Amino acid sequence: MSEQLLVDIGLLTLVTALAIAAIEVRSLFGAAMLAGVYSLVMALEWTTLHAIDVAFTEAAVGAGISTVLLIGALVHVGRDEKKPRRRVDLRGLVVVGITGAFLVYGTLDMPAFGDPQAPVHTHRAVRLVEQQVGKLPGGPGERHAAVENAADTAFEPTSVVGSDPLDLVDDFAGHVPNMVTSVLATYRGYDTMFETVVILIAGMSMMLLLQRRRKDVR
Amino acid sequence: MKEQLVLRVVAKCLIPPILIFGCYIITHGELSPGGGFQGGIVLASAFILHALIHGRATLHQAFPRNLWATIATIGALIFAGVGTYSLLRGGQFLDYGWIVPSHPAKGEPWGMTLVEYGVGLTVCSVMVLIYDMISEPAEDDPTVDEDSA
Amino acid sequence: MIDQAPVLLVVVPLLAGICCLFLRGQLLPWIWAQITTLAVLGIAIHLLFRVLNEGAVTYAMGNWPQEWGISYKIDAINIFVVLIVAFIGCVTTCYARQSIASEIPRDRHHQFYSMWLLALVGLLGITVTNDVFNIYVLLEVSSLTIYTLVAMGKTRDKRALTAAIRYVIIGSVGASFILVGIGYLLMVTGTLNLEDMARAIAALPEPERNRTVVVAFAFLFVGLSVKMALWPVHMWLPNAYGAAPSAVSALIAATATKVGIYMAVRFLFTVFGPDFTFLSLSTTVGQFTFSCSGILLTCACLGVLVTGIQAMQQRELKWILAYSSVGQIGYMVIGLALVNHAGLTGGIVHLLNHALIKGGLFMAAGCVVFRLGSQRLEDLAGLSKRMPITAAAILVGGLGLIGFPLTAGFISKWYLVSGAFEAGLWPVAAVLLTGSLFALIYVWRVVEVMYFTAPPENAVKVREAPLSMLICTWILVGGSVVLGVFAQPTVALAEHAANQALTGHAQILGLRPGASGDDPVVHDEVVP
Amino acid sequence: MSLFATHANYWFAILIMMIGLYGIIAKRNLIKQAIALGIFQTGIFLFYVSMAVINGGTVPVWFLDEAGKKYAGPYDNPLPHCLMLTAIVVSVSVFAVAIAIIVNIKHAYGTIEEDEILNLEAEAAAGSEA
Repeated sequence: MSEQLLVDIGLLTLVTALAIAAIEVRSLFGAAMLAGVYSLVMALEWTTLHAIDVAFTEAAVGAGISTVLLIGALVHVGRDEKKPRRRVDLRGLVVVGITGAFLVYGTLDMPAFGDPQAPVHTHRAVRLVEQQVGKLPGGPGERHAAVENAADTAFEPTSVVGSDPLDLVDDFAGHVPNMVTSVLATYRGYDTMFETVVILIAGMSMMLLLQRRRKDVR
Repeated sequence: MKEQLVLRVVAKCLIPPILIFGCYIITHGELSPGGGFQGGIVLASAFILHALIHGRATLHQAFPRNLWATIATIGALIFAGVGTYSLLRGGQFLDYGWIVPSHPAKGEPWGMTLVEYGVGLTVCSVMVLIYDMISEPAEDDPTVDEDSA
Repeated sequence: MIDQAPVLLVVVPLLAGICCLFLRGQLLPWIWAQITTLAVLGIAIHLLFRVLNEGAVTYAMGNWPQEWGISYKIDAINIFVVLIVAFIGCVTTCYARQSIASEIPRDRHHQFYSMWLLALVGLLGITVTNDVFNIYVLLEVSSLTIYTLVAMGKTRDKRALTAAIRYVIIGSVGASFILVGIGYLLMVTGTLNLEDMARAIAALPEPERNRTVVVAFAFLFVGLSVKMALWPVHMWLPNAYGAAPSAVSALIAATATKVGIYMAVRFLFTVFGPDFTFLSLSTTVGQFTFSCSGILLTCACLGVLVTGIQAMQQRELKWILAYSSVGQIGYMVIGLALVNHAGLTGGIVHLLNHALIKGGLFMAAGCVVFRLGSQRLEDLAGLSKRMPITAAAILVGGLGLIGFPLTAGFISKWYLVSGAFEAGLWPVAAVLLTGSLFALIYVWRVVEVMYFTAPPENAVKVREAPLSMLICTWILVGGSVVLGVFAQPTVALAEHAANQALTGHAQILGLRPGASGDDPVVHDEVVP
Repeated sequence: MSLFATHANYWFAILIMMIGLYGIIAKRNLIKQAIALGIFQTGIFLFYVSMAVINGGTVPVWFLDEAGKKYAGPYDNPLPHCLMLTAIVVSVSVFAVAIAIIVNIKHAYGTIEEDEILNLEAEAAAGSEA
């Protein structure tokens, strides 16, 4: 058993315990606090899995904004949950048990954790990591490329060798060391645009649903 | 909470560094972890901290609610606008290369930076709006007057 | 010059929806939304002709090759759905002006129409995209806007709020299931592009024995069922449709679940392929054989019957229509699950026919609510005298629901029944006819109250609904009659789409040549 | 044991998802359901992030090694990280909308317990019939 695995299992046990506590605790205020701590520990786990950007976001969102939201909501709705009729919901346990078992069954054919030969690492991601995808023909660089080299340049990187210390040839005439940003903002920039739109929609929904009406309007 | 001297002093010391840190995260997102989204939340936290300590009315004096809504909209428009710009120049949507057509690979970092700022603006203002809205008293609450609108 | 139409289809309403937040007042946002939806309809028609003439249209975002970036691909299946969404969006926007003015506070209209346009962005975006994760993101764009739009019914009916929160919880669980399915697929294929994924799955040794693929399939299946409100995971639908503002009911009843069905077609037929979905994936336990089409047919048939009975028990017009919607979704799913040309044609053409009929009926119900302020059956007494044009619209739309000859509903049922016989499944055909019988009963309940009951003595005098609302209602209801009489063009389009669905997977794998198969650029072998 | 060592991360992700799903099904309090939905979704994020790990890999940010050259790798896969950034944003948006609706429900019905709301609605339906 590797050290990585031990750390993982330790953190994950903690996360699981926090998740159960956040759901089972009767006081909603306690649940909000536990959910915040849960997010923080989860961010820690993601740091050990090398997902720094995700951890950063989770810490900011889960422990920051979500907690602010929850506490703001508790001012309106009161801080205690009604006493449930039963401690344990059997129907829920059965559904969850079946779903979970099915999901675990699905993992059995997956590549091992951290396997460098997994398709997700070898199929399409290689060029994303190298930042050497290259654009389709028809871009603005076409004219220059056509002058310099009459051959098909579709998959030649459109950049030139830069004078930067890393001395790289990539899609960005230089480099974007944070690969997550490069994937997020360029190759999958279209998704990110809709991510921004989703956030905007959330803000507008809050305004539509919660803003007090001014007295002079109806 | 206006009487809490310690809180006010600490907040006063903290808010400027938080703002600078937020801008740093947005701008530096290509080189190190971070980006528009994370930076936007950090920026928003400065404003939320201010509003928590000095009250929402103080925040509204400097930045009225409609301003936040407008900034959020502008942020999303920046992102969509960068895409549309390349479209208007005759390229594909979101092809940042068209920002510097003579040297397309140099246009990419420009596009990324612009886009990250768009995301940052939207996220920051929406997060402040969310805080603002959730602290809004109920519509039929008679104990509150209309100053916050 | 690159043809930008595919991306404009989504970007025009997106930009317009964002800019709509800058407008103020009541009229201006509506005019803005109306112009936008007209433009979208124009782009959709342009794309239709391009697809008919040239085959599939592709578009690469940011000019990145589609395996790494995000791309659009419009073929015979999605252009059909795009047309439905664009057309219904255009007509409902026209209808919305007076209906919404009476239901939403005056100072929120710019935000409301912004949400409205962004909902269309989500629905159109899901339909044209060729990227799995993009589907998820756009699904959430459309869901979030629709949750909010439904909750805006709170000023008229506070049940809209509980309907909305139930929709949020169930819809998000459904979307999360889809996300799990995408994750499992990404794990074994390493790609997010739909076609690339189809090739990667087919390249696996015995994909139907790969447990990860099977579980991914099941989770996508359940998630999509939630999104298209297949019985028994339709619980979010009736209250959401019933309590939402009238224009919103019409919009989402006619488009949202249709896009859900489209996604199911995309995943079942294009990503996994009809052979995998309907042939390889059956297991025999004891004397029972479980297969995908068996499960789909059982759910759909039970849905048709159960919701037919539930619709008979409802006391409010919009709830009757909502339960009937779940049953009608059952018809479309039966069409998919028959996996033959006639059945699939029937299912696909029913997407359009049901969108027209149900959109028109919800609009007529909205007219009733607009004037009477109520939609309870007993308040509808004598409606034929008080609002004759609206009552006639409900009557004609109801005939379409039953599948009466000369209405569009008849055309789709005809194809579905013949598909069922072709597959040798006479019980399914019997269910289809029983469903029509149930529809006859619940439509009759409404018609009886409207036409054969005298209005109560103390009934308030009401005028006919405003002209703009009536015209839009009759465009849809009349359209369903016109498409019942002159069914040739839509059936031809649906047959085209059914062909594409049945052969598309083989084309992607290169087993079968086709105009709309692979795009000309194949870049796997180039390594820089 | 070997299967545990290679798949434990996935299983923990599934465990967390299921805790969230159980909360959604079992809890009648709407705020609790919203929190549980968040936990369910973080479970999915954990699954994706686990997918991105490569043995011996490092943070997906290019850096210079001792020799002043670009460190050759392996780097962890940035694609799932990027997808999860988007998904986290989506999940917080859903959470915000859910909370907004719940607050509205509290003001309209006076409670956020699902069974009490159902009772109130049943009473309202019965009342309007009489």
